[in-house]
Amino acid sequence: MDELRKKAGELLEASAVKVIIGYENGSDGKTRALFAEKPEETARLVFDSRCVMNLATYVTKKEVRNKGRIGLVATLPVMRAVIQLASEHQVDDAGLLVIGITPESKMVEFKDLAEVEAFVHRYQIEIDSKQKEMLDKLEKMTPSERWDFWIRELTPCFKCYACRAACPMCYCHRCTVDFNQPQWVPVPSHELGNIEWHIMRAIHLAGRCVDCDACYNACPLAIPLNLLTKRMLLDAKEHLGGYQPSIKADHLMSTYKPDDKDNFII
Amino acid sequence: MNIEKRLVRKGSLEKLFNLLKNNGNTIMGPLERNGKTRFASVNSFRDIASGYVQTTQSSKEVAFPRAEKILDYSKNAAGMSVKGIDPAEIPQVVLWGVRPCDAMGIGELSAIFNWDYKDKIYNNRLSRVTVIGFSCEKADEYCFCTSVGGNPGSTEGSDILLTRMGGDGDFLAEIITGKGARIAALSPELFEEAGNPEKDKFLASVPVRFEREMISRKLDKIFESDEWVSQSLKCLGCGACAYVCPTCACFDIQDEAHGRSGSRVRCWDSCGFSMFTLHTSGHNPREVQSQRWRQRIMHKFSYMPDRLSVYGCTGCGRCSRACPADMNILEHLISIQEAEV
Amino acid sequence: MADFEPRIVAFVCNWCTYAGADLTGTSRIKYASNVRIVRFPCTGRIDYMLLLKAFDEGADGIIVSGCHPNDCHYTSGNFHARRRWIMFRSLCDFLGIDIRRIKFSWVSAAEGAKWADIVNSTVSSIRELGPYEEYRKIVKRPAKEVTNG
Amino acid sequence: MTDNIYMPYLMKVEKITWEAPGVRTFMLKFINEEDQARFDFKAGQFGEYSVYGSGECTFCIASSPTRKGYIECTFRQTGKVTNALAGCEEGSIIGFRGPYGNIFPIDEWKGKNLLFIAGGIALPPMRCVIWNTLDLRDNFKDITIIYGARSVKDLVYKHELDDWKMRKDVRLITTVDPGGESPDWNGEVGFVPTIVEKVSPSSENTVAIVCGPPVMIKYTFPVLAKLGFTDENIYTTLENRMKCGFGKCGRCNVGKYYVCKDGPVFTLAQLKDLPDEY
Repeated sequence: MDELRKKAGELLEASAVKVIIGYENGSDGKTRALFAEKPEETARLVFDSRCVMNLATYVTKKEVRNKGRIGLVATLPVMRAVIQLASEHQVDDAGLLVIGITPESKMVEFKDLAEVEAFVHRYQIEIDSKQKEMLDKLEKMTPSERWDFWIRELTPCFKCYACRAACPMCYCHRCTVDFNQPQWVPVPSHELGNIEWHIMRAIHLAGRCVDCDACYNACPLAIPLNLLTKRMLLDAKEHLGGYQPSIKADHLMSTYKPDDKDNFII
Repeated sequence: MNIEKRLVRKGSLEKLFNLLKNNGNTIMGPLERNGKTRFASVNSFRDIASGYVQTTQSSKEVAFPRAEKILDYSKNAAGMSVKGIDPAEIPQVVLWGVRPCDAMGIGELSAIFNWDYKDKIYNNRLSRVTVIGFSCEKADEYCFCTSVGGNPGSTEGSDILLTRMGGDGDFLAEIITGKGARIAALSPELFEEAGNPEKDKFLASVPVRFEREMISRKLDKIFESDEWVSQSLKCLGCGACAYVCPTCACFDIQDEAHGRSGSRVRCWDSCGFSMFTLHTSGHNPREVQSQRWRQRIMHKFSYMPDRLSVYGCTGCGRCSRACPADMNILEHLISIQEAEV
Repeated sequence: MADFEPRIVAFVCNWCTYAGADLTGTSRIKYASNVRIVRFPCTGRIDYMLLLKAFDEGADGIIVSGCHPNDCHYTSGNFHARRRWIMFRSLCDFLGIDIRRIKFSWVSAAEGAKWADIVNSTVSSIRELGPYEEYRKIVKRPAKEVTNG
Repeated sequence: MTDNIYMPYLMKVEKITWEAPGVRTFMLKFINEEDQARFDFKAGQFGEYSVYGSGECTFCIASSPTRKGYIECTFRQTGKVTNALAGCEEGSIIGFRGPYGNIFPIDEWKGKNLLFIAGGIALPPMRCVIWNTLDLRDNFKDITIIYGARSVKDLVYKHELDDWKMRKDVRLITTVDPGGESPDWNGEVGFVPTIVEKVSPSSENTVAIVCGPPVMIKYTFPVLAKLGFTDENIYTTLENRMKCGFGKCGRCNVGKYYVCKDGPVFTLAQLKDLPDEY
């Protein structure tokens, strides 16, 4: 942690970055985002297992970008998100410097995003065993049971869009649900509006989701909506060969293979 | 009317619940799912959540649902037929397990719906609601009702307020309104002589953290302050705070069409969304999140007191608990109080 | 269920399946009349939201059809579409949407008979499944009450 | 169903006039005669117009309250609802609820000169008050109208502009932005603020009413100040996004004001008291 604070302080001191985005202690034993603009503010940086928010969501925010080059404290999922954003031309080396935290909680320095990418590629995206268990359990249900499960889970959703706001990949200035010509998804948060919103969200994240669970952690009602993106992730793996966020590679869903396999087209 | 004090045995609570239920009331109470609590129709007394400091969602939905039909239309050969909602379809509701801050919130919500034009749809719903409040035995660091005119045992807004006397004790029932009295009259034997117990000693302690009048005065001077940007940098721009808030009343009106018929629906909206004020031309009066965060605070602590003579905050702390970015309203209010001008 | 006539919406590409369906007609092959065909320039244009909208508006079954692989008028539209179908279909299945009601097929301009077969078999299988009540329930449920009931 | 404020009056589209590209005027008549008899409004007020199935949108009533039996609205086809309105034909039925908002204080203007300055699609909110004052012509002194649009084809109410031009009791100056003139254009060429400066109307015993796009308004106010208009004698309207129209939905809240209740008509003096969120 001292190493992290020191590094962050030096970067600000040297004006290598204008703002460091990291974690600080928040309410009720939680951590929250810290935007340190002065070297002395880096003393508030903390890092431990409570730091699960995906800070990459801030690097596309206008008011944060206005500050100048960003130094981002990034765990593995955050780094993945950064690389995905880079591949979608949302961030670049001029605007962002990554201060990495390895899965072993060690600080690691990167010269540029290419190095971050190389680091990210050392790890596969793995769905944790508890979530996998839940997915399997759902898999074993009949379609009707699954439908009832989802209607029950999604009914409380009041469409605050915290899932969208917390997701680093949801950076569109105007989301499809905010368009009304045509109005694809009903605005009110009734069952139909909710299920269509969550289908749309999951599909738009297919091949892009970095499985950081930011959406689930953000949900004030703890709806397990990350199961949807996890299912997409497994499908991508199973049917389309899987994916890793990569700065230059084609995106899973904007490319194809002539021999993609399906078992349902007649 | 004078508040009448009675004793309700802990074992009688379920009887009271069943009595109300059998009397044709829909009972809305806190139900838990995935560790979060919200008010929904309760079938059995056993399903009611307990042990919560405050429910995740407020009870405002009982009078201001997140999506409610305001009219139906259908196009036919003869032209157009439009039908409003029939008040008779609105159920009689007993709101069970409401905290005093939520009960107080009903008054603030009503102030919005009743200044100038009196919103009939809202009032129709509210008039069919009886509020059974439960005092707070415990509080957490997010609670600040005492800073905004409430307290953990406040009777404001409740028809009956129940205060648990000691850990597993019986309840002191305060019968506050005519509606409350009608409930008590349903089964007088459940409401025993109470004597005069010292209610305060059973209540949670919530320290006063700021003075709301001072916040209000300060807000007049810091509209242009950088404070808004620094407070809201971490704000993600979602609507969680507004949707869990007991007093947030912003709404949208949407048409839902299916073929030649459909309905017009009033549904929740939030000033925190970038789309909220966006003009068709592309011009947006509140373009960035700091302006929208400022609007939220100004509306609750400056505009509402100015215009409606009530504040728009009950100190329930829900917005802070629900915020995915840990925007803590109490912290921000204190820093506004302390801001230099 | 005897008097149940399934409503089927078919989303087809202009160049192959639409032409194929045309051939079915000009060849005077008889097939079920339950299908409403919506013509698109290419399967690549058939947004998954359109399929959901068909269910919203009361469809009991859906057919999505276009050119065989390597036959796309725009070279690769159907390859892109196939990837999306794979993901979308699986997501629907995961949500419990009845994917037996969504049929995907390749029908070329020369396969008039195949088109008739697909429509007929879809109609008969949907007839067996009955109206899609599960989905209709969430569409029709009025928003008048407190919706968190 | 008068106690459900959300319930619109059913209106029949009696007549459609094409004003400019994408801009139409609807003449609307009440389907129900009782509604017609009860209905009353004043210049400056607005309403919510709805196409069932598409939603509601907000614009002013563009006809004068002195013309009874109908109302008119003029809109440009841009969003979801205006597009749906554009799909209406003569005879179509739409919804209208209102009138909402405050009014132009024309009673206070009696005995004064009036200067109307409008740009583009902002003439409609002013047309209401222009006709209202013209119909009560004797109450006012000089009436001057300066109206500009991007190009000749974008000028709305072309026939009425001709009428006003012919009238002896109105001074009308029309202008188009540089490059927007047609070969036979005989009006002014130049942006509205420039033309106001050129025309240089006297501020003596005069109120100015300014409606237009934000940028036009922004540059016109200083010109008026230079001409000696006080902030209390300059009126404008705010066009915030609205949903309910009666101070509940929160959308048009600017500072402690609700544009739908305290506006849409504001004096410049009031505007200066508002945070810059409109």
